[in-house]
Amino acid sequence: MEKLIDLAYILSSILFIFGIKMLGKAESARRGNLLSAVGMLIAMVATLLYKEVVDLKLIGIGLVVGTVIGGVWAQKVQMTGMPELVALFNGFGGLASVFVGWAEFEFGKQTDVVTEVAIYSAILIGGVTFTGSLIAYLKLAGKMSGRPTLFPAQKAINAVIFTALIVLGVIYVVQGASWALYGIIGLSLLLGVLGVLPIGGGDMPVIIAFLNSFSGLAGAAAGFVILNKVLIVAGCLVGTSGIILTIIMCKAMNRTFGNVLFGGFGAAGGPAGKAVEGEMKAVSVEDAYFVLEAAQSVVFVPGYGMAVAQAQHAVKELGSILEKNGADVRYAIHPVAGRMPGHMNVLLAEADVPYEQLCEMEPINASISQVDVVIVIGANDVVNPAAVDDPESPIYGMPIINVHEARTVFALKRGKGSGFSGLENALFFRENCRMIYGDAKETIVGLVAQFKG
Amino acid sequence: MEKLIDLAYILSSILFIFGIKMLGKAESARRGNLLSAVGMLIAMVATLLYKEVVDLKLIGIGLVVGTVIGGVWAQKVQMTGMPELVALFNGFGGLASVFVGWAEFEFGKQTDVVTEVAIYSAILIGGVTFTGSLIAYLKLAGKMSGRPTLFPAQKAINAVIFTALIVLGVIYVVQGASWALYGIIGLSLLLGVLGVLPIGGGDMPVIIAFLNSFSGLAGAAAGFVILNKVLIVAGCLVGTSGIILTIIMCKAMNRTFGNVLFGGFGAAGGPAGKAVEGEMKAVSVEDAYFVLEAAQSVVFVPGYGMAVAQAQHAVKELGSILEKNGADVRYAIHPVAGRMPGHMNVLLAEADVPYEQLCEMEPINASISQVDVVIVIGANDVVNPAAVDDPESPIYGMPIINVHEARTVFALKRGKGSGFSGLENALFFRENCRMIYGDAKETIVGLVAQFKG
Amino acid sequence: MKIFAPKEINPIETRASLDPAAVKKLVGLGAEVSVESGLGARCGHGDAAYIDAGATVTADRAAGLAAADLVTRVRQPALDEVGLLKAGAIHISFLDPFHETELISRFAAQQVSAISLEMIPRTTLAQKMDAISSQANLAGYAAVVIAASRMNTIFPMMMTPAGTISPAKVFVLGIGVAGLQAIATAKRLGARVTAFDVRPEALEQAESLGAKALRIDLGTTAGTDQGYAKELSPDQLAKQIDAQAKVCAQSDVVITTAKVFGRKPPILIKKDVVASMQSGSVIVDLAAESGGNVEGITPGEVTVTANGVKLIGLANIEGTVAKHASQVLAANFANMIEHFWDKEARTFMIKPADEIQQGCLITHGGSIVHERFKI
Amino acid sequence: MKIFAPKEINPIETRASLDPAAVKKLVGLGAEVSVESGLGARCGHGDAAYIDAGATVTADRAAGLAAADLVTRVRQPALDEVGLLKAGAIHISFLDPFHETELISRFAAQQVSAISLEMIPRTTLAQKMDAISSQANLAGYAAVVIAASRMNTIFPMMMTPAGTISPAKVFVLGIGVAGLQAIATAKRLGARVTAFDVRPEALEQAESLGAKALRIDLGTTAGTDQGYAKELSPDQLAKQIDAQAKVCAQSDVVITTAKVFGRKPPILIKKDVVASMQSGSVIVDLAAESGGNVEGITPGEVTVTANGVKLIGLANIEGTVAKHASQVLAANFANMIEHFWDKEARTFMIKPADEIQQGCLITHGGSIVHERFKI
Amino acid sequence: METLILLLFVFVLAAFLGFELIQKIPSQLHTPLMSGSNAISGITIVGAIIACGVDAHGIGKWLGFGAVVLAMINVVGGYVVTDRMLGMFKKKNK
Amino acid sequence: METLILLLFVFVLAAFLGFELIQKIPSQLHTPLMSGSNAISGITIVGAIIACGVDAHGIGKWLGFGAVVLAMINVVGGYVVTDRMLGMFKKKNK
Ligand SMILES: NC(=O)c1ccc[n+]([C@@H]2O[C@H](COP(=O)([O-])OP(=O)(O)OC[C@H]3O[C@@H](n4cnc5c(N)ncnc54)[C@H](OP(=O)(O)O)[C@@H]3O)[C@@H](O)[C@H]2O)c1
Ligand SMILES: NC(=O)c1ccc[n+]([C@@H]2O[C@H](COP(=O)([O-])OP(=O)(O)OC[C@H]3O[C@@H](n4cnc5c(N)ncnc54)[C@H](OP(=O)(O)O)[C@@H]3O)[C@@H](O)[C@H]2O)c1
Ligand SMILES: NC(=O)c1ccc[n+]([C@@H]2O[C@H](COP(=O)([O-])OP(=O)(O)OC[C@H]3O[C@@H](n4cnc5c(N)ncnc54)[C@H](O)[C@@H]3O)[C@@H](O)[C@H]2O)c1
Ligand SMILES: NC(=O)c1ccc[n+]([C@@H]2O[C@H](COP(=O)([O-])OP(=O)(O)OC[C@H]3O[C@@H](n4cnc5c(N)ncnc54)[C@H](O)[C@@H]3O)[C@@H](O)[C@H]2O)c1
Repeated sequence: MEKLIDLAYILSSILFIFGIKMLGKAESARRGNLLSAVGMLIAMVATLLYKEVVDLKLIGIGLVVGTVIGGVWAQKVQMTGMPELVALFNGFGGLASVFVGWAEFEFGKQTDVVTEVAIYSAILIGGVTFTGSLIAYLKLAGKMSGRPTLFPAQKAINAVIFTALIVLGVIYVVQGASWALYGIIGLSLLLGVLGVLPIGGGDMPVIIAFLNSFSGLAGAAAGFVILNKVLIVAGCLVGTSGIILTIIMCKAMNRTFGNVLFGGFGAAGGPAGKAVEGEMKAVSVEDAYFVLEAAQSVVFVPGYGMAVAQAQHAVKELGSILEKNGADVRYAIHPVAGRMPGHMNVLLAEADVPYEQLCEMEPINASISQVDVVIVIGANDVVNPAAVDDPESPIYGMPIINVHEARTVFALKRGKGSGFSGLENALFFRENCRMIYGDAKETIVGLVAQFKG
Repeated sequence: MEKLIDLAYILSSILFIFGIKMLGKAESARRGNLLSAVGMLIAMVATLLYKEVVDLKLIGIGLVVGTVIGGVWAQKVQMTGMPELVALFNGFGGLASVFVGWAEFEFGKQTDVVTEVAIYSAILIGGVTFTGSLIAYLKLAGKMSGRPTLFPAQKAINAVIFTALIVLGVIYVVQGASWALYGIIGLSLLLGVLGVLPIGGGDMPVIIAFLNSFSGLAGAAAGFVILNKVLIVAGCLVGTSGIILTIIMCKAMNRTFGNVLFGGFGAAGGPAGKAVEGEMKAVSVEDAYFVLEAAQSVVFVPGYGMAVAQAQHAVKELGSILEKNGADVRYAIHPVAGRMPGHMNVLLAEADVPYEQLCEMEPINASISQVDVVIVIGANDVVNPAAVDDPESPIYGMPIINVHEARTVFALKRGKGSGFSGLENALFFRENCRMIYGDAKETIVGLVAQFKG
Repeated sequence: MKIFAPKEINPIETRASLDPAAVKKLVGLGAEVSVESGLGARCGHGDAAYIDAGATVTADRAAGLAAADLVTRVRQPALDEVGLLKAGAIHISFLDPFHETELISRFAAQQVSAISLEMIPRTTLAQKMDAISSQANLAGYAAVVIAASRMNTIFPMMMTPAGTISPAKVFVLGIGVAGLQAIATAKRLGARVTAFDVRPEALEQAESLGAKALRIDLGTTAGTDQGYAKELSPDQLAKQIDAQAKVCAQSDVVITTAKVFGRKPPILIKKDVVASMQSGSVIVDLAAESGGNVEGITPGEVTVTANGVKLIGLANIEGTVAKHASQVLAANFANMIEHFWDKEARTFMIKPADEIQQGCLITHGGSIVHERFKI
Repeated sequence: MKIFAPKEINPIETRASLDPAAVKKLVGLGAEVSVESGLGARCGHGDAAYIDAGATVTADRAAGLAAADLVTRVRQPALDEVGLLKAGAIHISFLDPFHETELISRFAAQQVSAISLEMIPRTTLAQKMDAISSQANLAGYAAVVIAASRMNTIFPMMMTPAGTISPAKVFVLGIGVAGLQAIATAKRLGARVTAFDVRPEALEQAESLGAKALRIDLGTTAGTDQGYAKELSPDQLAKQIDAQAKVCAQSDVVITTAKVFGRKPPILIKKDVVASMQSGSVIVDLAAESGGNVEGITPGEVTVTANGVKLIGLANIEGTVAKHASQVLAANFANMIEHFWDKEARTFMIKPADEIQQGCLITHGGSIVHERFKI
Repeated sequence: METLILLLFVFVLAAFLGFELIQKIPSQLHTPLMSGSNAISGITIVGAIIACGVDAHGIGKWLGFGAVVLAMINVVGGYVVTDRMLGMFKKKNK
Repeated sequence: METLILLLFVFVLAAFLGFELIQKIPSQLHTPLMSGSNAISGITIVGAIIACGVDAHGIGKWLGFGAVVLAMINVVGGYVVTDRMLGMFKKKNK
């Protein structure tokens, strides 16, 4: 029987592996989800066969109650309410891990260090997951303000809690003291609340992904508590794939994870920072990909650099891919871009960019603040905000394409070279602008590759 | 101590994982190899620490002897002799697995079924690996004819051996009879010889990759014999990644694995099959990629279908990628390709294909038999061999681009549509021609994506 | 075999039937080639170049014609020159056989084997000698260049500091060989191109060059097995004219190439449509020489209408790029001669049963042998 | 403020200084615009269109000039028309100030503020009014179209059943605005383009359009801060002429645009180089009007040399695309007037200290104010 | 101890596998993937069942019961929500 | 038994990991990758060491010794050859 159970566990692990892999591809995602559900069923049935598991009635009641609540809830929730529901479910998973760890402690069978560390981890991670998810739920559901809630000495308080958790952990593991355990439970719940409160509603999806990864790890920890393989495998899979997913989602928002966690902004969606003079922030092609992939509207602003790099064909291709990806794509041509009148027209016509997608300066400026991403391809002077906001500048008064008003700007250049006018360009120092260094064609080709890879 | 050893094993497994991953990328391959070597060292040292391992002197001698032989051999071999040396080394690894299994049998400690199955597997797989690799070595080193050695009733004999091995295996596992084991040793060695003999020299690299994957599995089996984790992990990693590599290599030769194993051709490198009338063989974009990736010279033959698909930009891009990949790339323009004189010229000029790469029909025909891959993009009549070899054909006498004489032809079409003249095209039924169905642009874009992914 | 290429007598003709490269090829086959002095003068080839290529140059046209076994020409000969040919000689040129019945009879009477370039079948095999295609192709290019040089606006779009110049709108009517090349050339120059043809497959071909196809539902339209269009019914024609009127009115350039094999080209653009076009627009009619697709157009002349539309009815439009036109035409001649060349006898073989000759051999052995022109 | 646009008097001039769109813009600013009757006749705009745009049309040129606060013109006025202007009036046009010293003195004497379009600085800010650029750009396009229409060969490569036509070789000499557009247009038509300029950055610009840059080591060559080239030393010039001779000889089309600001263009193609070119080749000299880059060229005329090379010395080349040329030129005028418009006073502000006016304001308040032309 | 080490092995391999499995994910799949793996993380149900089912009494057992209910909500709800999301997605694409 | 099951777990996970690790390989790397993983397959050395080192006598031990020598040749030779191949590769690329 035991052997059978173990084989079943192997089978369900395999199903989880396939399930996660398939969830990552659009065409197989739904089947992947089904597969992993089957894996779950197998794991559950196998567990019920353990000879130590005797109280089937109680379990049965629990399963039925849980199924009904979860099923009904999931069925009747509105489409728009799904993300917060996922957060809530995730919190329940975390709490379940807390309970499992706590229960094992109460049974008091274990005394070895490893098990105690495992119990500690399960409770700590599970607890944070629970309350953290709860806050995320409340914020997303609009039952709590989505604005980052900042309170004084926030970092200090968190640090104190953190230290306390470590100290209590050591005490618990060494002495097995139950007061320490209760303390751990309480503090980890508190940490979850305090950790998520300062994060804005716009960043909640990332936080949920992160907490989800956490609840996976909590599960794995619980697995070590009861020495259960499938818990370890599945928990660990979720834990690590969740981390990767979290990072991917951060990139898609053009943020770093640290920024999300400790940034304390993101409430309204857009970054609120002041312009940091003196620093041009570079971004990798891969990171740019994630942002573009998520963009709803993209505007290309070609300049002389596109001509030099002969990047027009690649640009056209990227444009087509973005369109297929569902984005609205336009090409904004500044009248003096390039080195001769109509320079950009010649090149884009060669690359077969439809005339309909070419946009003059005025109409594009009217709607630029709604644009998710502007890709500036080797243009410089024609997007220099000094022309509108620096009366000292020799180009002050020249109309430019106001790309600095877009949500995100990627500026493709080889280096720090200036444009025809020889002026510095403040655009590149703006908070919403990221440089992608390198020959424009190489960069665009790289982006195309990202989309196809 | 045991714990330490086990942790060391975990560490070395991790190093192997990274090592293999890094070996797959040009920029990190060398470091990857180093990493996995470090992993190996750690695993060996850890093993020496086992308390059961007492006879360090003998082991020491063995290690030194092996190191000297292997090191010197590897150092002084000529560049050209490396592949066969790898085969030989691989064979030694297989034999070592045989010895390990055999030794365990001689120690006679094990009686449970699992161990016996493991011993059986280790010996069987190891034995086949050993002699198979040896033959591969001899063929590659030119000490044996590279031609496939075919003998009568070959398949029947192999089948008999195979059955015998299974029967003996059952007997051994059930009864533990030593004669059965010796029989297994002998027969597996024989199977290795007979299995590889009929395979041509040109296919040896694939066979070595395959046997390498085998020796990994033999190692994993040996791991089950002595219940050693690192053996299982490393053996299994090599086993499965080797299988994938084998398949990749087959694709790069535009062959299936079964074809390599049982085809009995490949001696001279080129396929020797007769034209199979009546079947057009399709190939996936992915498989085509592997062939293109390995091609030294590629000729595009565009036709009206390229114009319909407006695939010129994509074609140009694929051309550039192939060039960067080291291939010699040309575009052969048939004078009547398309629907107006110069049709292809207009399109390719639009896509900025340099004039130097455009080739007229006569010069390309003079060298077409040296071309690795011809990609026919929506051309049909202009590559119809009936024009040269079917006096009944209405287009008999028209000069065509003799793509059927190239090593491999990929024909890109949407379906079975005929060209302007309405004729069937025998090219598509040739042994060296593979169809890639679908809109030409989609297909080419897909190929580009393969290269970038 | 003696091959002779006389100068063209039609003053608008600038092409030559043979250029030095073709002469070289023919001489290589073993033919004796002689050309009339000044043959290539109007397409950039001096007599010296012909001599270098292996031809003899003679000023005596009559003698040349009389001695020749095979005569190559661009245009049909004057009636009285047929009499100069010797019996059994071969004469290859454009003949306009649908209209030149008199000429054909003369050829037959003179026992000359006359081959009409117009009648070469449009098969894949015959393409190398298909002079209609080789010339139409250049005509399509030239039409666009001429249009561009006669307009007071430019073709490409330009977004400049002094405002945006929008791309020229070009409408190509008739998507045969010439129409396709016109589309390609106009697209290259940056125009927006719309195109229409009665043959549905031609619309796909236009799209394959990046043009927008105008689709008009005319019911069934047919092509011949040669790919030529058949004449539309009057109803269909009216429908077409109606449906395309708006496109014409919005176009800066209209290029018409619509021909119907063996018949007068249909009138596709009536005066009222021309009147609806903007001042400064240009219409180039490639069918002008054989009657024209545009009402009121005069072959060989540029007329400006009251509303400022330029009607360009160029004749011999290929002649504006005479050097290249002669190059490909001469190659057609050489390819044809090579195709039917008997290496042993060093002569051009007349094989009335051959699929290609069946199409283009009009007279032979003293009578009209072509099915269509038999009396 | 009253703005008046007289008809051009030079018979080769087909452009107009204002087109209806520009008139509309000016009226929108609050100006009173009147134009001489027939102003746009040669570039496609009837009087009615101007009236629709808000201008008054007058046949009385002298009255118009006398009443105007601001006069726009394409070319410099006849000397005797300066006297018609009222004191304090503004006059904007091409003036050719390096040569028209007499004219400038008259302007000063008449107390007219004369602005020379040539002298507008080539800064990023001034580009919208930079008429030199807007016109040169169209000239570059027109040069290629004219070359194409005057050749007996075609531009693009074509691999056809009748052999391969190789692409035209085009050499562009001088890669300023016009040269760049010529490169772009020739490339579009399928030519192989080589280009040369003395300014190294111009070579990169040529490459950005797909041309091959000819690199000749001339030692240091300089540009002005405006991006104009400086004159070469006689040594350098000789070296250049020598190094580019071979490219010329192999080219089917040579387009020269080389100018040196404020001086006569250098002679870059001597008779011997012309003599080395193939029959049928074409040279278009965009600098012809101001003296030409090609020896033996006559502005406004097409000459065929003994060896069959066509020398095209078109004058007023922009005038061949007069409608678009007028459109962008008029936009330049309108942009300039708008730039210096005082909304309250509804007048054009003369600000001699402004960076742009400093560059292009020649006379003001009764004297010559421009540094370069002060006497 | 031996078991523990092996579990550690399992842990390490599973971790690597987790990293390798997730490569580039189109943004539309971010939420479903998160939701789907959240459902998998409900695997705690296995621990919960054991905790709840053992032959014991007292608070531990009730904690186990709570864990079963909560984990089951996570599992069932998670899979159902994910499936609904993906279902929508399919329709949109058609 | 428990151990065996765990080993099976390890085996399964390692197998999946093996599949996931190898994705697209440029053809120049086929041979080095093969050679490098051949060196790794010399991990049998671990089994050989144990077989050779145990406190026993007779043929088993000598088989163990043979295994050590052979496996060591595989390991050392494999790594060195691979390294040489990759070294060449580097130089060519420069
Ligand atoms: N349109 C006209 O008629 C005309 C004529 C003459 C002058 N201009 C002037 O030219 C300017 C045009 O503005 P613009 O924004 O188009 O260009 P720009 O201001 O000249 O800037 C071009 C930028 O492209 C980058 N670049 C160059 N090569 C590149 C490559 N291969 N890959 C990626 N980036 C590359 C350069 O930066 P890195 O060096 O760091 O890469 C440079 O900052 C205006 O100032 C205008 O007044 C225009
Ligand atoms: N050059 C000229 O001047 C001229 C003029 C008139 C006629 N022609 C004739 O046209 C023919 C030219 O030969 P060719 O080899 O260029 O073309 P072709 O023989 O007409 O063959 C074109 C092929 O392209 C395929 N195709 C069509 N659309 C496609 C798409 N979107 N993607 C992929 N494949 C596509 C079609 O097969 P599927 O339907 O299966 O996709 C078809 O077999 C000759 O017979 C010639 O005589 C030439
Ligand atoms: N087999 C070959 O290799 C080969 C070679 C050359 C041409 N062709 C084919 O021959 C055909 C005719 O070519 P062509 O250029 O000599 O044709 P053409 O000069 O006889 O006519 C020009 C075009 O006008 C069109 N037309 C006729 N009536 C029209 C109307 N009312 N409205 C609009 N368009 C109208 C015709 O369909 C044709 O496309 C084409 O299909 C071409 O593909 C075949
Ligand atoms: N700042 C702006 O926005 C702006 C606007 C328009 C033009 N410009 C710049 O102004 C500059 C001049 O433009 P232009 O078209 O009026 O120039 P131009 O008409 O004065 O001269 C044409 C070209 O001829 C070249 N030339 C001179 N002597 C030569 C010789 N011996 N051989 C070969 N070439 C020679 C010049 O370098 C120049 O490129 C360019 O650099 C252009 O980029 C700048």
